[in-house]
Parts: sequence; structure tokens; C-alpha cells
Amino acid sequence: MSYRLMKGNDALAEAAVRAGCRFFGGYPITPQSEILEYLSSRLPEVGGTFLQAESELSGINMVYGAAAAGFRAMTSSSGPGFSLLQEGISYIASAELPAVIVDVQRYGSGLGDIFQAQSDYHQATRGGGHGDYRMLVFAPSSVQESVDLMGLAFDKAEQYRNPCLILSDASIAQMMEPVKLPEMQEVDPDKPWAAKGKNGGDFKRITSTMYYIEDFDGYIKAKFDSMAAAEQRWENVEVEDADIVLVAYGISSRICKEAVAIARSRGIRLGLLRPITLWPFPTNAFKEVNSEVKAYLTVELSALPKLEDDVKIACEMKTPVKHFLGGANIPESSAIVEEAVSILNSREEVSWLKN
Amino acid sequence: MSYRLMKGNDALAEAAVRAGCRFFGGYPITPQSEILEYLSSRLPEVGGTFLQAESELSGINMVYGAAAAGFRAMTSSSGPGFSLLQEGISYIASAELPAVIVDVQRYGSGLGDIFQAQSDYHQATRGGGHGDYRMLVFAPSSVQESVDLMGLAFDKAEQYRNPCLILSDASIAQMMEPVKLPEMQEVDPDKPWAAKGKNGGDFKRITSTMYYIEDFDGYIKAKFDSMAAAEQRWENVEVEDADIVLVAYGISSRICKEAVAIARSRGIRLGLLRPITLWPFPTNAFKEVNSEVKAYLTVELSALPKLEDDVKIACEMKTPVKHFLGGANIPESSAIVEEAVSILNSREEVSWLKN
Amino acid sequence: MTKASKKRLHMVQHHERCKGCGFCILECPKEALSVSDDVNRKGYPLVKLDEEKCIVCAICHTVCPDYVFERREVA
Amino acid sequence: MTKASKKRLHMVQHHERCKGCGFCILECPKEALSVSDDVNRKGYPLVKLDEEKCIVCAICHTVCPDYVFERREVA
Amino acid sequence: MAQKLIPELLVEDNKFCPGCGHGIVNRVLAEVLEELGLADKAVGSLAVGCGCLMMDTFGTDWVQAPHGRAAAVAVGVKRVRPECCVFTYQGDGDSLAIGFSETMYAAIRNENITAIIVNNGIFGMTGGQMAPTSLPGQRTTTSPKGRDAALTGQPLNIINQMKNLPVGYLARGSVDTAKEINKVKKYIRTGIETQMKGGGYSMIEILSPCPTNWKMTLQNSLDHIRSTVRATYPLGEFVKDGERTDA
Amino acid sequence: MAQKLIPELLVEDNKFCPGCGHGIVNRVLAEVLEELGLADKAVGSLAVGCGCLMMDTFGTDWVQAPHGRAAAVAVGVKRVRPECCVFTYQGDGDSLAIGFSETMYAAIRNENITAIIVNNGIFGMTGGQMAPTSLPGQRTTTSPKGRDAALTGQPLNIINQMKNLPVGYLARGSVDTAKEINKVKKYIRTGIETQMKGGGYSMIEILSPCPTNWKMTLQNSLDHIRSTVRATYPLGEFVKDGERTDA
Amino acid sequence: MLSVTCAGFGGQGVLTAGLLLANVSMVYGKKITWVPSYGSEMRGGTASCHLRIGDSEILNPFFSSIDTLIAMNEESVDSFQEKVVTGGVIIANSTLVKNKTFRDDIRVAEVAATAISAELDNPRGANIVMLGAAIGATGLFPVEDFADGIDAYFGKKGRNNPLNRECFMRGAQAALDL
Amino acid sequence: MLSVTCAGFGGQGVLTAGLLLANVSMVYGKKITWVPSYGSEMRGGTASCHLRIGDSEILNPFFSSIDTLIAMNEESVDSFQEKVVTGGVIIANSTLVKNKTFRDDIRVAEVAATAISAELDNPRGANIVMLGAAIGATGLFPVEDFADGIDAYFGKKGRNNPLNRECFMRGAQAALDL
Ligand SMILES: Cc1ncc(C[n+]2csc(CCOP(=O)(O)OP(=O)(O)O)c2C)c(N)n1
Ligand SMILES: Cc1ncc(C[n+]2csc(CCOP(=O)(O)OP(=O)(O)O)c2C)c(N)n1
Ligand code: SF4
Ligand code: SF4
Ligand code: SF4
Ligand code: SF4
Ligand code: SF4
Ligand code: SF4
Ligand SMILES: [Mg+2]
Ligand SMILES: [Mg+2]
Repeated sequence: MSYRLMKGNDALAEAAVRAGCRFFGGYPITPQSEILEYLSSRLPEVGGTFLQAESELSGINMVYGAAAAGFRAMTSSSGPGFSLLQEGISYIASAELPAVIVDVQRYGSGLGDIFQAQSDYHQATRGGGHGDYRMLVFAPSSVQESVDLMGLAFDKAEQYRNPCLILSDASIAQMMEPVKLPEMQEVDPDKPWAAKGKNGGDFKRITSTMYYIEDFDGYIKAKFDSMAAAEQRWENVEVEDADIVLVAYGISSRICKEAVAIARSRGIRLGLLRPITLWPFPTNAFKEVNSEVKAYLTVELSALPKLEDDVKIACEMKTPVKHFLGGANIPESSAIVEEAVSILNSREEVSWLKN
Repeated sequence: MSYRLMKGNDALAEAAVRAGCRFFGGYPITPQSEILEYLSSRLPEVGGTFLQAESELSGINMVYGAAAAGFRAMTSSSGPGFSLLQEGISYIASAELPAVIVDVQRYGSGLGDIFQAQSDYHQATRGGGHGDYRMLVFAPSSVQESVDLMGLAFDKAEQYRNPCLILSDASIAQMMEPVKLPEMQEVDPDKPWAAKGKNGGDFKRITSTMYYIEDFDGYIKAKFDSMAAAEQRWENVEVEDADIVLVAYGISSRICKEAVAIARSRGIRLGLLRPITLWPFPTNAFKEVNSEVKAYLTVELSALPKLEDDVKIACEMKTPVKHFLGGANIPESSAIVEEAVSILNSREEVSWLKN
Repeated sequence: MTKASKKRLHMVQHHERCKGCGFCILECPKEALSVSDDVNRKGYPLVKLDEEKCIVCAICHTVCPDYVFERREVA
Repeated sequence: MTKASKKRLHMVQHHERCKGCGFCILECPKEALSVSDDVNRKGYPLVKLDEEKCIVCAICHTVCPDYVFERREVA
Repeated sequence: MAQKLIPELLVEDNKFCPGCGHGIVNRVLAEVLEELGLADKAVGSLAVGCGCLMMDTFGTDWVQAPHGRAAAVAVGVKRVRPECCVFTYQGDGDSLAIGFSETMYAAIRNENITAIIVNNGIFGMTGGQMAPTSLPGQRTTTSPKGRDAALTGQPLNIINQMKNLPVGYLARGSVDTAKEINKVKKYIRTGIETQMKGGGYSMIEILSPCPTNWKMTLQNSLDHIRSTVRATYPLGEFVKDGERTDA
Repeated sequence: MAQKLIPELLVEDNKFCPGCGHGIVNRVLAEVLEELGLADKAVGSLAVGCGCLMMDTFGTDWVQAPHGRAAAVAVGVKRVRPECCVFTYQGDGDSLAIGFSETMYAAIRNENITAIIVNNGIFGMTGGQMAPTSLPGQRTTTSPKGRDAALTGQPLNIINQMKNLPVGYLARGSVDTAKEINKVKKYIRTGIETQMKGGGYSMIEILSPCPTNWKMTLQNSLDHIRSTVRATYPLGEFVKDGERTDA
Repeated sequence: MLSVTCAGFGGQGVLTAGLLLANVSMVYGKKITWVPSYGSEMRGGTASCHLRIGDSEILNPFFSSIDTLIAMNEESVDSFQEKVVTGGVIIANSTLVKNKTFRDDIRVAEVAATAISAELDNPRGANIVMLGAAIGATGLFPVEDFADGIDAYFGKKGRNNPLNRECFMRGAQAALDL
Repeated sequence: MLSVTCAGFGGQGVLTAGLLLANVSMVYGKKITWVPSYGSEMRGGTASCHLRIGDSEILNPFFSSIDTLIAMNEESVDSFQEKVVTGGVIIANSTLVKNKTFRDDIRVAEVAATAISAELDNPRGANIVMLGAAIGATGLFPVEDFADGIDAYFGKKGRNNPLNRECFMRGAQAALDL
């Protein structure tokens, strides 16, 4: 199979179709509108339905309906629109339905701006919605990975009957790279649990499963604990001997990869731990890091540090955790290297390791 | 001043009026509807405006408008409705406007149920909305504290020009206790920044301040860092010599207080660290805990543990952190004592302290 | 409506479902229904049907919100 | 419209604002406007006004989306 | 004269208050679905409101929609399963307050679904707050002195909002008498038939008593509907087979 | 014959595309506010859409509303500051798609605000996706083969939705000719006057070209409005002083 | 500290009885918490509220051991009898609670509250009769003081009704008579 | 690895030029990234895109040092000249870029792309002329191979136009002539 040059958004959309997605309901917002535009012509070609909803609220609830009926369904949005999806996501999670949601992150709270950012980390990983649920969160760092993780997201959503999130960002979404696309998958929508008329059987109640499960608290905790154990994904780059390990996902991980290359060429032992799943956070990845590591340095395009908490807990706070924040600005890989060097040279210890 | 017997919701509403709140826009949802019901007759008495909005979205945006115009304004909701407020909250935060939001937590994701829970902790403390902001989050544990924190919330909202959240729950909201109410406060809405017509001056732009602040990333981080440093609030109960310190807020902290009393009467050295602000999380409170403490035990009415991360970081993971979850069930104080005893007796060490 | 047809069909009551709202009594064209002194398990007073007056029109079936009445063939 | 009144008032153009949409040219009742060869700083071709033809009706002011035209008193 | 049995779709006793109109609508809807042979093909999108209580008692496939979004959920189901009979069951607060946009957009797009909207002029489930349909002067827990239309608006007439749109079927009934209940049944039947023949969006609004929150006896509630509510919300069929009637 | 100067409220050059109708509406609105002496008392609730670009160029007090919520934000302002002249400035996508409910509810409650709705039949700012107002057959980036009304609905006529409500003033204008632009000015003036005398909700919808996303020259855009768009969206005043006109 | 549960049908005024108890206790300087039960009260079924009354700050408003149970109907006895502490008190509305076997490690005051209130022509006052019985049986407050408190409570609301005091006193009497 | 920036007015086809470069590079086995600039392109102003072309995985798609700058107008030279590395290349569209002083540590290929494309009766082909000049000046690919790549690209889209190849070749020629 040959490469195709594709925009992140288009590739994501095509990958969804090939993963068997047959319903999309959503609302335009930059920088994700290409997903709608692409699917508006592509889904009908495969007998699927594309519907531009009158709002994000309507879109996510159409997805809820289509998913309840057994079909692979998806919506996508960004920033303000992602906030509007939260109630619907919480319902889908509570009904234990599969569905895929895409958040193409953009910068800022409120209206913000349309360029890349990674500020929705907490919202994505800790349930921006109310109650007790988590989503599997996949963070692609390239157009190819957008494709690969989209397929995985649909499969995992169905396996766990839980919504999955693709957390992309404006840069991955708008850039073009060569990609290889997977084969078209046909997925049977006639799940035993699907709402499609009872056809002589028992009637099905697609609603919060809490009403019907005894010790629901225990059940739901076990469900998410098992996902947390089984679904951690990451890529480690030269962490075995690193003095400083960068921690970064998505677009910033690529800047970090360059930083590692630059550093190594200068004899500086820099490594990178790249979470591919953000929830569950890949704590297991930290076991591969050499135990003499001097510090972790999180790198994210966010005005407030967000990865830091997860890294602190993952490394059990035995190692200092510093942050390097790109907010509105894309950091230069060389600046990251400099920061790492200055951490290495600094005598200053992190407070919690002092006492 | 004498005591009045009041429901949590009514007391919260009256306290808002006395704190100068003159606009409420919101939508009914159990268990917070009494706030609307109370204000529907009370606000007009003081010349304020009560408006039952057609939806939570409309309500939060009316609040945005009234706050932009300089008035103390509030909305309240619960669970699903709180999720719907997230976009609006993010806008209010980005415009750096004061406003107070109330989330009377109820159980469950999706539709859930109307009884008490503490599952919205992450949503409340980490910004359920998109982008880079935090809210000051106050967690009352009694009707009186609902009153006291409401006044504080309005003052702090104005001081920092940032939305503040009162995180209540069905039990605090529905129970009655005697309260003392503060005096009525009159607040001048004619702030220099308020949108009220430019009246010969420069025109005012109430929008994300990021468009007009240089190094906005640095600015906003400094703002929230300063809030985090200055606004931690907590109550510590017998932590000076405790072997086990419970960490709990709101309604569960009261169960824990009873557990502490029971334990102490049995000679077991149990203590309680009660966060009053959830963001900022009162890390400083941990300095008052004796350094020989054997473990922290978080107690929350949630199916998934949420406080745990903040406690781990606050205690720098030097002490094991265990959780005790009440989900749909209210735990008995004696069960908490038993759990504490079993932790004390257990030989098993927490993994991160083993290696 | 003849006695004959009344023989073939009659109204059956599921008293345990009744919530005592009185809609059936209000709407019965023949005043065949009335409140009795007995209560059902839920504590609601039973609706008494006077077979003599009843013309089996099933209006009570139509208005009852709680599925108390059925028109059935006499067994 | 007399030459006299034209003397008192005339159309002033803020060429730097023009985006070359052509609405003024389309709507000018006297064909007094046309595209010139010059461009403004933004790179848009300037609109040339033929004072002779112009009756100072300000229709160009009305239609211009970019506030190019004003009718002002002759200085 | 035939038997009149309780429909099998009513798998459990309903959980509504004494005298609540929802129970009547439930029975009628169940009868229609059974009579049309659609019980096995029906999927309901259930609103949040007292209608919620049907989840366990009314034996069709259900999807519990978030408050106000029943129409969007139904659209999601119907678009992927056009062979199903897809309906919403909603209160007036759900469909006309928070869900106004979703309700209207289903009609605007002429989605091939049937909306059942039970208008009791109040938020029943949450304890009697004002609804967009509450009448001027009506006392509710959020309009304790009676609804002031100057501040909160006139009652919302959803049929007026929809009847200019190219939809399939619109009707308004009431459950205040046996005669009107029979008409409601006819309306629901026609609405569902419209859907099943691909005739586009159908909506049946049903005036219904909420004795609990109206704080009235059932008798007074019924009188109130007949004497007052119907004046604001006239009954009848307003659009049939995509054509406006004279009603 | 008087001078015709550029209003002082236009503090900076606008940022719209060449030939965009927003610029015309901006000038007209600024003129009306100045002529009525309201420039100092005006507060605008600004939608998300190309109108956003006015935040720095149009010198009234502004509140940047979330997409679709401009009416709710305006209501919040007006209810606490009834002495201000409060208006929304919105696109058709903002006011009629995501914000349909907020827009309609401001009218349903007859809120004393003025809504300016610029209908260019498309989502301009986000690059030309279909709007609820797009015409059947119209090619947009999300209806690449032309809008299929059977699947996505007929164009939404907001005046039809509002004209049965007890509102103060409703009109639809167009900026496609000088004459119509002058009418637009009159409509906006009447709408704002209605508000300032407490006459209730006023809404002025304005047909406007988006040459960029229509992918047409300005001339073709204007021709298109005159020959086609206006047929779906007739111009005129529909409600005046709370009374329906014959339009 | 006393833990009191008050339970009955939705319409029997159990929440009000609890409220009265809470209010008068507060006026007499007690610390109190009052917690309603949830559930679909609106649609019938059993309602209940749960009070703690003490001299110092009430820590936990929830409790699983009941000191005093005010049971307006049979269901309430069924639901809550097991939770009453040994030596605790049940005030049972004997008009509706019939043929119940009570545990023998608790004190039971059977008061025909519904009958008494009917007799006094104050049919909605059964809850106050029960309250009287509770005060009488537990001795929480002097009966007269508490009766004054009730009068003051209704007086402040402008809903004074001498029948309420009578109901209360009859209940107290019935309990004392036992 | 080569870092290329392609910039000009919104309507000059700079994104397409970048796309072509990316596509043909991909077909010839290169790894590439193509990143558009943001901003209000829709409303005029300068557009740009940024490519990295290499033989192994492209790590960071962003860069601040430009190896080759394709500048379709003066603004692009103003914006990006400073970022060109010493020894780097600027392809300047001399029809529009006039009287500019260029840094003397870089190679500048001035090509009258707009004029050439006009001359060839392919006014929308100025971007392809520039691309030809870029390939010619940098030697990234053999000129003929790249021209074939362009033909294949447009061919696949069913938009083959022999004038494109001519534009390309004229651009390449102009650069080689320098
Ligand atoms: C997002 C959200 N907001 C509010 C609620 C609370 N709520 C539940 S039902 C309801 C109103 C019900 O009224 P209606 O739809 O008229 O139904 P009824 O009970 O009267 O039949 C409300 C406001 C909710 N569950 N979710
Ligand atoms: C919640 C949310 N959803 C979507 C968007 C993206 N968005 C911005 S403007 C717009 C549409 C603008 O169209 P319209 O209102 O017609 O204004 P125009 O630009 O055409 O004048 C959209 C969908 C957003 N900013 N916020
Ligand atoms: S069947 Fe008719 S007559 Fe008989 S009880 Fe019912 S309503 Fe009355
Ligand atoms: S209508 Fe039904 S529920 Fe009501 S009283 Fe009659 S039988 Fe009972
Ligand atoms: S003022 Fe009238 S005549 Fe003169 S240029 Fe303008 S439009 Fe033409
Ligand atoms: S209408 Fe204005 S912007 Fe357009 S061409 Fe004329 S002067 Fe220029
Ligand atoms: S509250 Fe009203 S609508 Fe709800 S079940 Fe009771 S009577 Fe029916
Ligand atoms: S995109 Fe359309 S609406 Fe937006 S500024 Fe350009 S022409 Fe105007
Ligand atoms: Mg209702
Ligand atoms: Mg538009």
C-alpha cells in the first residue's frame, strides 16, 4: 500500500470511516471543521450518515442515539465546543455505550484562538463531565498515528463499552504528512444490547447502567481499574540512560524528540517518555526509565502545567518534576535542551526532596 | 443575632442576597431547585432580578452578561446541569469577570440520581471547561458554612476577577441546621471595567483578556499561582499526634469528625484534615500534620477515588495514601474507624514506599 | 346495550393498581362507580362497581390512568 | 443637482481603506467611478472619481463596506 | 363490542401520582403501537421528567436521553435504523424549555420521527417550577405570586412555532375526558402512521393534569384544563399529511 | 444636502473581506447609534462569527458572548442595566443554529433588547459550512453537492418563527443596493427606538453577501441576493409597535 | 445527643413534625441537624426525616442507630424498628399501626394519634399528637415548655391554632399515661 | 533534511506550491511534513506553509531556520528573510519583489514568476514557476523527475495542463541561469 499525503483532520476522518464509523453528527469549529467537510461527502459513499447538527449538544446526542442503536458513531469538536459535549459524554459513559469523540485542541479558555494548544488535558483525562467515569484518551503525535489510534479507539470503545477520546490539536490536525491507511472494516451494528426494537425479545433499556447493577460502585471502579491496568500506551526514547527525561505527548513530543536528538549529539543524556494514552496515564512507562534519572521535565503547550501531577505520581515523587510551558508559542527544541542543561547544572533541589 | 433554622439551599440563597448578589439566572434541577425557588421571591424584594432561564446554558450566559455589567451575579445547578455550564464558566474566567456558581453535587454520571455525592471533584477543581483557568472552589460542610463561604466567594470573585464555585452536595443542601446570617451588604455595580455604555470614556471590551495582555501565558500563570498561594483554607482536627489522618471535605468530613471522636475515645490516634478550599488544594495544611503519620485515608462519596491525587502530591508521597469510598452509600463513621485500624495493623506497605 | 351483551362482556378491575384518583367515578355515564370503604395494599380506597348499572361502555377503562379496568369476556 | 451645490460639497476618498470590491462602481448612478491603475498599500487598485460626472449623491458612501467615501464641505 | 384489555407493553404498573395524565397517555400509546404491530420495532427516546418513570414499566426499547435532547437522540437512532418506529416521550419542560432547539430542529429538518409531548404546564418531576407553558398568573414554586408574563413571557404554543414548517403531522389533544382521550389515540396513531409511511416529522402535544404540582384535586384539574388551559392551547389537528388544516 | 461623514464609532478600519456586507451593516448601525445619541449608552453583545472582528473596530462597549449565546448575554446586561441600549450583533449561524433557543427565547420573553442578525446564508468565519439559512442546492463545504433539503431541512425563516409572538419589532432588510441599505438603516433605527421606549423585543435580519465563501464576485453575490435569496427571505417590516403588519 | 427518626406516609406531616422538633429544640439552645429522606416522596410512599439533637456541635448528621422513632404508619415500623437502639423508644400511631410485634428491648408508646386528632377536629394534627407523645415519652424537654415553643413557632408564622397545643398535650398525656 | 517556507498573498497559491513540493517529494520516497500558517488568511494578508523534507522520520515539523524560502511577494521577504540560514536560498518573485536588499550570506534566485506565468498564458501558474526555480536552485531533485512528478500529480486529479510543466521548466531554467 502506498503513502497518501493527508491533512491530520482528513486522515482522522478517513480512518474513522475505515474503522466502520457510519454516523457522524457534529458542528463546525476551527480547527476541526475539515473532519465534517471530509465526512459530508465520504460517509454517504459508504452508506453512512453525515449530519451537520444545529449545535454540539445536538451532535453528541445524535451520536448517543446512533451508538445506542448499535452503530459506530463519532463527533468531533474543539475548545468551546468540547465543553458543550461534556454532559452528553457523561450520559454515553453512564449508559456504557461505545462512541468516539475527537477534541482538536485550540488555544485559550473562552473564545480563545484557533492555533494549537494542549490545555484541555485535565478536561480530557479527568472527565470534563459530571460523575464517575473516565474516557480512554489517545493522543496522536502525527498524521499516521491519528489514523492508527482512530481505529484503536473504535475497537476499544466497543470492547469496554465506553466512549473514547482522540485528543488532537490544531497543528496535528492541520499539517500534512504521508500516511498509510488501513483496510475498510465492516462492523455489524446488530449488537445484542442495541436499541433496534425488541423483536420478540426483552425490551432494552439504554440508560445509566447504575440502575440495574448491584454494587454499582464496585463494578464501575473495577471497570476503570481494569482499563487503567490494561490500556497504558507509550513510547520511550532513550530513557535507559537519560539524566533528564522529557515527558510530552502529541505535537510537543515531536519537538522533544528533536530536542533529544540535539542533546544526544552534544553528549547530553536526554530522553523522552511519550504518553500515547493520557488516560490511563502510562505509569508503567516510568519503570523503563533508569533509576538514576535526575529530573523529569514536562513539556506542553499550555499556560498552566497539567501533565505535572500525573508525572509526579507516576515517578512517586522520587525525582524532581519540572515543567516547560509553551502556551501561545511553540517552543524551540533548542530551548528545551537549554532548560534541561540548566536543570542538570543547577544545585537547587526540588523542595519536596529536600526535607 | 439569633439562629434561624434553614435548609442548606435556602441559606445559601439568602447568603448570596446578603453578599450583594442582585442577579440570578438558572434552571431547576434537584437537589438545588430550592435556590431558585427561594430567590424567585427574595431577589425582587431587594430590587434584584430573578430569571428562570430556559436552560442552564442560557442561565450561565445571563450571569455572564450581568457580571459584565458590574453586578454580583450567580447561577446554580447540579450534575448534568453543571456539565452544561462549563463553556460559559470558561468564558467568564477568560474575560476575568467575577461570578459565583453553585454545584449541588448529586450521584452518578449521566442522569444519575438525586441523592448526595462528591463525584464532581475533578470537574470542579481542574476546570471542567476548556483552556487554562481555575476556579476558587469552596466546599461547605454545614449550613452555616454554606452561608459563610457564599459571602467569601463573592468577595474573592471580585478580588481576583475570577468565577468562584461553591461545591455543595445534596445532603448539605437539603438538611436543616440553625444558622446565623450576616448583615446585608450593598455593593456598587459601577466598576470601572463594567460594560454599561462608555459614557464619554474609552469603549470597554469584555472578552478574553488574552487578546490584550502581553505575555498572557506568564500573566495567567502568575495569577493562578498567587491564588494558589494565598487562598488555601482548611480545618485540621487532632492531626498533631495522629497516626492516621483522614482527608475529607464537605459532608463526608462530618462523618469523619465523628470517626475521629469515636477513635479517640477508643485511644486510637485518628485525625482529620478538612480542605475548605478544594482549589487551591490546601497543601499547607499538611505541614501541620505530625511527621510520623502512618497513612492518609481519603474519604469521599464517590465511586472513583478523586482526592487521592491531590493528597499524594501534598504529602509528597512520603506517606501511604489510601481511600475509602462511599458511592451511593453513606459510610458509617465506625466503618471508617475500622478501616483506619486495619491500615494501622496491616504489615503491607504501599508499593511506592517499598522500593 | 342489552343485558345479553352484558353477559358476554363485563368489566374486570385490578384493584391493587388503583390510586384512588376518582377519574373513573367522575366519567362513568351510569354512575355505576363509587368509593368503597375498603382500601388496597397501597392504602387507596377501592372503587366499587355496580354491575346492575354498568353498561360495559369501558369509559372507565379509557380514563383510568392506572390500568384498573379491562373489558373482558365473561369466563 | 447644480454645479453650485457640487461646489459646496464634494466626495472625499480614504483610498487606503479600499479593498477593491467594486460595489461603489456598480452603484454609482453617474458612472463617475472607475478602477484606476494605482494600488493602495494593501495592494488593491484605487477607485478613481470623475469630479465632473459626480453629483455628490453619496450613494458610493452608502454602499461602500469600507468607509472610503465621505461627503464633506469643500474646505 | 370487543374486549378492551390492558396492552402487554405495559409490563408493570406505572409509577405516576394519582390522577396523573401520563398514565393515560402511556396506555393510549401502548395500544396504538400494538394495534399497528409496531411493538417489536419501536424505539423510544425518553426525556427527563416524570416520563422517566416509564423506563421500567413500558416495554419498548428505550434510550434515556439527557434532559431536553430526546429529539436529537431519536434522530440518531432513526437515521441509522430507518425501519424502526422511533418516537420521543417528553414533558413540556424537557421539549420546550431546555430542549426547544432540539425539538424545533427535528421539525425544521422534517425528521421522520414522532414526538409525544405531554404538556402539563409545569416542571412536574422537579417539584412544580414554572414551565414555558405555564399560564399567566399560574402559581408555581418559581412564580409564587403567579406567572408574570411581562417578565417571563407568554405561554409557548409549540404548534404555532411548527405549523409553518414543512412537517408531516401536528395535533394537540387532551386527556381531560374520555372523548378527548379517544381523540388523542387517533392523533398518536396518525402521527405514527405518518412516520411509518415516510411522511416526515409528526408531533402530538397532549394537555395533561398534574394534580400534585397544580395542588388541585383531579376534578379541579380537569375542570381547569377544560375551562382555562384549552383556551390557550386549542385542540385539534393542525397539519395532516404535510398540509395545514384549517384548525 | 448635508455632509455624510464616517461615524466616530468606527474607530478603526474594519477587518472584513472585500465586499463583505458586514462592513455596511457596521456603518449603518454606527450612524443610527450616533444619530439617536446612544453611542455612550450602548452595550453590544457580540456573537462568534465574522462579527467578532468588530471588537476592536466598533467603539461601543462590548461583551463577547459564547457562540450562539449573544441573546442570553444581552438579557443579562439589559435586566441589570435597563437604561442602556443593549443590542446583539450576530451571524445567522450563531443566532439560528447553535443559538436558536437563546434567540427565540429572548423573543418569547419579549426581552427589551435589539437583535441585529446578519444573514449571509453560511458560516462565514469558519470557512463556509452550511447554515440553517443556506438555500436548497447551495454548495457549501459541508454540502459539497448542494444542500439537500430532504436530508437537512428547508432554509430557516426566523421572522416566520417570531411573527406570531408578542414582540415589539421585526424587519428584514438587505444590503444589496443603496436603496435597501437605506431601508436597513431605517429598520435598525426603528428597532432601537422600540427598545428605548420599552416597546419590547426588536430584531432586524439583514441579507448580506459573503463573496469569500459564496465563491462569487461581489457583483454576482449581489445579483444572487436579488434574484434568489430575497425570494426565500422577503424584505420588509413584519411587526411594528407590537402589531403584525401585512408584510 | 439524641437521634430521632420521624416517618410516615407522604401526607402525614412527618417532615413538619421533625421541623417543629428541630425548631423548638433550637430555640431552647440545642444544636440540631435535620435531614430529610430522598426518594419519590412526591409520588406517595414513605417519607422520613432524621434529627440529631444535642448540646454541642453535631458532627455527623447521619446515623444508623435510632434513639427515638416516631412511626406514623406500619411501614415506618417495618423500615426502622431494627435500627432502634436497645432501650430506645418507639412512638407508634396505633390508629394505623395494628397487630405489630415490637422488639422487647425497647420502650413502645402506642398513641392513637390519627384518632385523637380526628376527635379534636384537627385531622392534620396527628403529627403533633405524635410529637407530644415523643416529648412525653423521652422527657427531652418539659412538656409545657415545648408546647409554648410550638405556639411561638406557629405564632411567628401567623398560623396560630389552639388546637395544635391541644393535640400536643393529648399526645404527651397519652405517653405519660403509659 | 531541508526546511522550506513558501509564502505570499492569499491568492497566489502558496499552499498549493507547498503541497506539490510535498507530494512529489513523497512520491520520490522522502519523508515530509507540511504545516500551514494560521491567521486570517481568508480575509487576505499573507499565507505561508512550512515543509520539512528528509530521508528519515521528520521529528519536529516546526522550525525557525529556513533553508529555502519561496517568497511570492515583498511581505514574505520582509517576514522571513531573517530566518534563512547562512548559505540558504531565497527564491524571490521578482515581478513583485522589487528594490529589496537581500542579505549577502544567502543565495538569492530572482525569478519573474508572475510575469513568466502571464507570458505563458497561465496566470495562476506563478507558484509553479517559483517551484521550478526552487528545485533548480537547490538541486533537491533532478528537474525532469520533479516535472514528471507534477504531471503525475495533476494527472491523477484529472487536471493535467501542459502549461504547468512549462511553467515549472521555465522557473527551473531561470534559477539555473543565475
Ligand atoms: C441538564 C438538566 N437540567 C435539569 C434537570 C432537572 N429536571 C429533571 S426533569 C425536569 C423538568 C421536567 O418537566 P417536564 O419536562 O415538563 O416533565 P414533567 O415532569 O412535567 O412531566 C428538570 C428541570 C436535569 N435532569 N438535567
Ligand atoms: C461552541 C462553538 N461552536 C462552534 C464555534 C465555531 N464557530 C465560530 S463562528 C461560527 C459560525 C459563524 O457563522 P455565522 O454566525 O453565520 O457568522 P458569519 O461568520 O457568517 O458572519 C462557528 C461555527 C465556536 N466558536 N464555538
Ligand atoms: S363500563 Fe361504563 S358504565 Fe360500566 S363502570 Fe365503566 S364507565 Fe361506568
Ligand atoms: S380512575 Fe383508576 S386509579 Fe383512578 S380511582 Fe378509578 S380505578 Fe382508581
Ligand atoms: S457621489 Fe454619487 S455620483 Fe458621485 S461618485 Fe458617489 S455615487 Fe457616483
Ligand atoms: S465600495 Fe469601497 S471598498 Fe469597494 S471598491 Fe468602492 S471604495 Fe473600494
Ligand atoms: S408530579 Fe405531576 S406529572 Fe409527575 S407523576 Fe405526579 S402528577 Fe404526574
Ligand atoms: S468570510 Fe464572508 S462574512 Fe466573513 S468577513 Fe469574509 S465575506 Fe464577510
Ligand atoms: Mg411538564
Ligand atoms: Mg453567516
